[in-house]
Amino acid sequence: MMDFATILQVLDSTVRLAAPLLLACLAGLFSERAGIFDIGLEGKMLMAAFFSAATAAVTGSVWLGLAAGIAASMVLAGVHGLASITFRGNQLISGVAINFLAAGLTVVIAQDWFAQGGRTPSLLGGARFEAITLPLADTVRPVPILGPIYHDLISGHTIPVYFAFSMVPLTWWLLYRTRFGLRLRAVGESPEALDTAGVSVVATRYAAVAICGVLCGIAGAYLATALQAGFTKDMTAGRGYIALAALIFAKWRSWHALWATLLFGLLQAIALRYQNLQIGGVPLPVQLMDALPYILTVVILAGFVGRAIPPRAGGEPYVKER
Amino acid sequence: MAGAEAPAAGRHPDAAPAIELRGISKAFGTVQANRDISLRVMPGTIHGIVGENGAGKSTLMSILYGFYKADAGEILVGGRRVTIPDSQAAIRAGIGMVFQHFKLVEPFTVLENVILGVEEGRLLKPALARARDTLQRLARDYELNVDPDARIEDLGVGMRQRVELLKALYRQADILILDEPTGVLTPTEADHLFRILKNLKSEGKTIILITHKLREIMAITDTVSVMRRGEMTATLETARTSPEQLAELMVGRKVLLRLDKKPATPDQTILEIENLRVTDDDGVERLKGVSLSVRAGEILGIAGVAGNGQSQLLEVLGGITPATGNVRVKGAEIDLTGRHSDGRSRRARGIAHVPEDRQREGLIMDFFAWENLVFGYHHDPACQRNRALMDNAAIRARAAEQMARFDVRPPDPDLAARNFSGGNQQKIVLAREIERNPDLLLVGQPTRGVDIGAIEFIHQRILDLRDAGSAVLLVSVELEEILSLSDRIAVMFDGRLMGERRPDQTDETELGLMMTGMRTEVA
Amino acid sequence: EPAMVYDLGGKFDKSFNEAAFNGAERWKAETGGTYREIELQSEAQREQALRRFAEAGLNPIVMAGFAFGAVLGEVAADYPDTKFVIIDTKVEAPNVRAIEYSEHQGSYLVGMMAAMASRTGTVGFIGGMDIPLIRKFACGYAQGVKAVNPDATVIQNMTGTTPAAWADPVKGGELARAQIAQGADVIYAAAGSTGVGVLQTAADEGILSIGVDSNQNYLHPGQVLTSMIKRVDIAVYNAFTAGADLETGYFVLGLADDGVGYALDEHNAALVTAEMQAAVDAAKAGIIAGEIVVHDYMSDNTCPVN
Amino acid sequence: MRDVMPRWADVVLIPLISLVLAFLLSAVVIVAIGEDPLAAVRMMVTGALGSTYAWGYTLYYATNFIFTGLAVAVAFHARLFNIGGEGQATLGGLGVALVCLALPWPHWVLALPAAVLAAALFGAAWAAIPAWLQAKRGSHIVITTIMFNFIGAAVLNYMLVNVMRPQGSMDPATERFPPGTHLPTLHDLLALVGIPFSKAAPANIAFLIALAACLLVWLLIWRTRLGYEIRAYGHSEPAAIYAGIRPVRVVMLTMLVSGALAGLMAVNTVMGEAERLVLNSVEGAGFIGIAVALMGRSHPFGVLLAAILFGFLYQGGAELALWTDIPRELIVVIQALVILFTGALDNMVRMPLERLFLALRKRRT
Ligand SMILES: Nc1ncnc2c1ncn2[C@@H]1O[C@H](COP(=O)(O)OP(=O)(O)OP(=O)(O)O)[C@@H](O)[C@H]1O
Ligand SMILES: Nc1ncnc2c1ncn2[C@@H]1O[C@H](COP(=O)(O)OP(=O)(O)OP(=O)(O)O)[C@@H](O)[C@H]1O
Ligand SMILES: [Mg+2]
Ligand SMILES: [Mg+2]
Repeated sequence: MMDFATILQVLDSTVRLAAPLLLACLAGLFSERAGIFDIGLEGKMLMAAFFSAATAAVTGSVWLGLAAGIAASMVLAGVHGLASITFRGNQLISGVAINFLAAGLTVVIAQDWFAQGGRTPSLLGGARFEAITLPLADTVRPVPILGPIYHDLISGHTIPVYFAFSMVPLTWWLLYRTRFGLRLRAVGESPEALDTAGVSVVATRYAAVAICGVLCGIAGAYLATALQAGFTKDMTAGRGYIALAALIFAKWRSWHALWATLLFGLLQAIALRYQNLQIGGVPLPVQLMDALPYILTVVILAGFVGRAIPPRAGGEPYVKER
Repeated sequence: MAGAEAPAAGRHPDAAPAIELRGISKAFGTVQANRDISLRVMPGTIHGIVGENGAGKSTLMSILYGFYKADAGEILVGGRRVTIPDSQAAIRAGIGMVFQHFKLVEPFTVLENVILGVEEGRLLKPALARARDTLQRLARDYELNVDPDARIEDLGVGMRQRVELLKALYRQADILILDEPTGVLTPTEADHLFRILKNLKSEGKTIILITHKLREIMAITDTVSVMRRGEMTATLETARTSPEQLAELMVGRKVLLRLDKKPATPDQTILEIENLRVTDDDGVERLKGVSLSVRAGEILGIAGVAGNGQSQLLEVLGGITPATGNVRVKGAEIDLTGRHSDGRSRRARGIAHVPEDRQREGLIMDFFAWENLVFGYHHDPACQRNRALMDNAAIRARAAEQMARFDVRPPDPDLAARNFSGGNQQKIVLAREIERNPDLLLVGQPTRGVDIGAIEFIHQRILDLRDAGSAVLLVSVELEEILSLSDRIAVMFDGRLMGERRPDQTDETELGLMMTGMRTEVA
Repeated sequence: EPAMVYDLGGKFDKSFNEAAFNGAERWKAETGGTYREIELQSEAQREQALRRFAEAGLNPIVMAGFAFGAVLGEVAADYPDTKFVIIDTKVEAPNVRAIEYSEHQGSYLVGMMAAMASRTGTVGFIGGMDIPLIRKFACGYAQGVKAVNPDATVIQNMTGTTPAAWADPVKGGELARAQIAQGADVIYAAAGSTGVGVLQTAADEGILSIGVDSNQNYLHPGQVLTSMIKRVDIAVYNAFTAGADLETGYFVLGLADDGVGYALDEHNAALVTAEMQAAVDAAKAGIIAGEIVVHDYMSDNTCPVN
Repeated sequence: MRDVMPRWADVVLIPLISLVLAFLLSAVVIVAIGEDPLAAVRMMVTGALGSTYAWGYTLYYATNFIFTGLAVAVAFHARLFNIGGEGQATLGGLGVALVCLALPWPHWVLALPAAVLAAALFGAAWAAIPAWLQAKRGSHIVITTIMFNFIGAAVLNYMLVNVMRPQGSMDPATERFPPGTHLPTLHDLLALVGIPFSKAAPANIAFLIALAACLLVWLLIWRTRLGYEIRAYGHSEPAAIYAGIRPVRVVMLTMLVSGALAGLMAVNTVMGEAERLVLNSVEGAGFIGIAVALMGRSHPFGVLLAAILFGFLYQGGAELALWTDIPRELIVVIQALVILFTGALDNMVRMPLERLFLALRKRRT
């Protein structure tokens, strides 16, 4: 069975794999809490992954790459906002379109710029986020149990990982302790209440969609410049959808989002490592592990584990005049 | 046409009007909701606005509150021209509005709803504390007690309306607009509201009150405006007008208050209801043991303030809502919960249903008229060409005939329902339900928002059906309608029947009292 | 005009497909000729791609990857005048040239080098799709390791069960981390572009890695011990050069034919000691001479060591 | 009150303008990557329509898109957004493969009905759980069908790797189906009436099944009681309940039909073309169905036209990728733009047009 070091290893990789899910999940949280459903998380991440990698590859600076990734993701967020806020279109269809747009455009542009079959060149040195060692990590390492936890699990990740996890309390604080959060939640539950209170529904929703864009941008940049060293076709590999699943799992709450994405990250970490997992002598096919996040989400949706109630005005464009 | 000059009333006859509207127009697509409307309301008065459904009352007030933008016209507040591009501007101008459909965030607490939009600062904490204090003061001053930490979703309609009022007062509104505030209130709640309004008026606040109830207009307003089809037809001093005059102005011609009808000749019992109970999704019991019966050839009218269970009664009988208790039609037990508790089974048992909300339930607005004329009856053998396919040609042909018989204008079966006016939409529904010669006809609000010509036609058709030997169960919030159509009247209050009267042995006053829950079982 | 069909990893996988691409490019550069190519997007396109090229009159048509085996049987029969070259599996048809490599031999050599370079006595292997072909790499590698250090531990992982396993660098990186945690200090990746992630992680974590198919030493100079090269490029180059007169049949290329080998260049010169090189060259000679027999996993689907 | 716009504007003009916008933007992309859009169009036309071989591929793809487009369209009528065509078609493929491999079929005439049945059943089954969850539990069908796409992919993966892969094969695919299941291609069919048609193109008898499906769906939606109920439910659930239409029944039946249609796609790809089951034989057709249904305004005839358009784009795009430096993903971009403009940005075209028609009407009266 697994020893302590192995468990740490698996958890360590859980943290790495959960980070993009968490960022995307929180991105979705902002958008959906404001009443804009977003199945385009995947596309935004992908677009950000490409532009961050491309920019980092060309400039050699990961920070410029990050900025480009965020910008690219924001452009798609803008399209989604235009379709679902300004033109009051179908948010789901817009999300589908954005996912396709990203899947297609990234490869087309990558091929045009780099002619490497839809990849960017590999990123080296300053073009990537390096793992950072937290203070005292090496000093406390010999301490039993806690030392390795601090050194192996908590220390030694890249900046976006720490950012992702710090976004959890920040999101909670923003939503529940600030004026902006109050308005954002209000617009997702009852836009007409916000409107008649004299606050612009359109502006509030655009703000939420923009935050969603920023977070997806960071998630995508993390994939291409930290988790991997460069962009490859379809590199998000369904993470946007898993994040969406996690969002439902989390019932649109920030702390729950943390646990949900950690759980899904753990499932991924286990599925990555153990092609043939045995539980009590029963072999678990790796395909089951792969599908588990989706199966769990369906179970949640079925209401067998407490019901997930989405924001009331979610998915509906705010139409004052027919 | 321009509104008539509002006669001076209130405490400051010389002051500038609190509100003045000049030439306001507003169109929604092809609908002209407001046409060149002018209105003046003096400070410290209560001004009523009446008009039929869809006359444009809410639209006009929403423009004043910055919810909609007018296509043309200008607004003066306290004599100064203002532009009100959004509700923020209206709030700044001292205008507050309680909407017909509340604008509250249900999962939020009362406090959160109150501060929304006026948080004064980026963080919520100070605003919440301040609002808590202010609410305490307002509660004291105006008898507006609400638990500031209660969630809206846990509050009843009366409470929700208080929250809306508190919102407006918290924003220090000097001009308060209330759009049909009493439609959802119990009579006690309504009385309470009027006390508050008088209180506010005495403090110099200006109030605009939209209502359908002429009684309320007469009781509380100083001046009143009448709207019809998007236009302002008159503005009058309440003291110098009468309900009859207002009604005439509303519909544009003399209103017949009583129908000519032959006396009923009731026959065998068609509908028997025993101990009917319904609990809604929120666990609230809406019907608390209702028993009644209707015989062939008679109309039983159910009177009551909206929200006292009449709608549920119709829905249970129409197969929409499951219930417990016993219902028999022509002696046969009706399934209230199981496999046969749906509209289709009810129709098969000879029950026809004209629903209260024709646009939401009675019609598919995007279907053609001919498709709507078989809606609910599309399983009838007459509609089928063979086992698999429907006979659309036959349905269309029959629809054209029915539309002609019911004077639907235009009589074009290939027009989508949404393209007919409200009255003609209602005629389509009635044609569909009445032409089947049902044993029992359920009718909810048959003439809501329907013009007077159509009202007479519809009433006549319902009487014809009665005379042909059908049983009719009529639910309406219009007492006049109940009084003129019914052969017997039952009053409903809080999910129970308060008693029965014959129309010729009662009047609006007595019925009104019964509707407020007062037992007047003296007879 | 010849044509090249790459498998799902894409022609820039820095590994197997890229080797084929390099061969085609070399032919183009040397002869000035032109060729057509296509990268598959999904399994379903295999047959369409082959037929499209055959319809267009391209000849010969070279395809990189065992997965073409099943469809080539059908397609080849429909276009008897077109010559087809398939790499990594055996297809018997009069107009098909099928080429397989003795990867176990090359893997044996790099296994020896891994064992000699390892300080912990634990080395790793990360394969792509879990199929006998990749187990053949693993088995040869393990035999090489054990030949140098019978007590060494060889940790083996496969990345997946479908072709997606060839293109999952994240998974490669995570598996590499797992192996490093278990003490591996040299990791051999035989996993297409998944291996790029393995090599990247190994470089990040400061251990050695071994590339595959193409010479991958340059990816992380000084941190890739060597690469087990499989001369797919030569196969493609030769096929293109021969053109329509291509000799058909079944060929197995091993150490003796320089079909497989290990890479030594300026990027890893500092890592490969003279002693190491001597031992490996001796083993190579031994294998060619038949004195050392490296077991081929695919001959009986078992491996004597692991 | 009348509609602001005449019907033809809604049905023809708006989709057309949207399409033109999508294509213009695609042309911009082509120019941006330094290619000539006109040359690209020319190549696409010859590549997709210039020979019977080209037509054979165009129609082959169109067949897929007809099935998935109808699947999405039928669900749209009940206001259900079935985004799970991908998974349903995947499972349909599994059904076809199981049937084709289960028995030594003597002739395709026998095998085809069985395969059609299996494809429809498996596709419907994969739609059933999301449908049930939507109908009974109110779980949003979009999310559940997305989840079922992934679960379906995992199921297929498991079946091909662990169960159906023939002994000794390294390829996660089934063995070839026996000759008794091989469907006649358009080449074979047209030869009967003496029309020469490319032998190499994969268009097969499934195309005729797709045409029949268009007709049947049209009958279902506009001529049967169920179709009437589906449309009524799609327009207004409260009205449907009032009329005695049971939402659970409508949602279930609609999604079963929708899933079955998506599943039928496998008859074309798995049985008609590949003649074995491979991973990812759906190749995104489930998603293209969304674009097809949107463009075709959920009408079977519109779906047919849109499917042929997408078949053209698909085959033309493949040709572009083959002979130019324009990558095949350009088609994905075009597809995305079509979905964006005809679906999500519908109002962008509609609102100015409505204003235009309103002004015209005012002028006339
Ligand atoms: N948001 C809107 N979009 C389109 N049309 C509208 C909108 N709001 C109102 N209308 C139309 O404008 C007209 C006036 O409606 P309004 O709500 O102002 O009437 P009202 O007098 O308040 O009626 P009621 O007594 O039913 O509240 C109606 O025909 C209505 O259908
Ligand atoms: N207990 C009941 N309450 C209300 N409606 C009922 C009840 N039992 C039957 N019905 C409805 O009355 C109609 C006639 O009933 P009956 O059982 O005689 O019909 P049927 O021809 O047998 O139809 P079915 O095959 O649906 O049972 C049917 O539409 C049925 O749905
Ligand atoms: Mg109103
Ligand atoms: Mg029966």
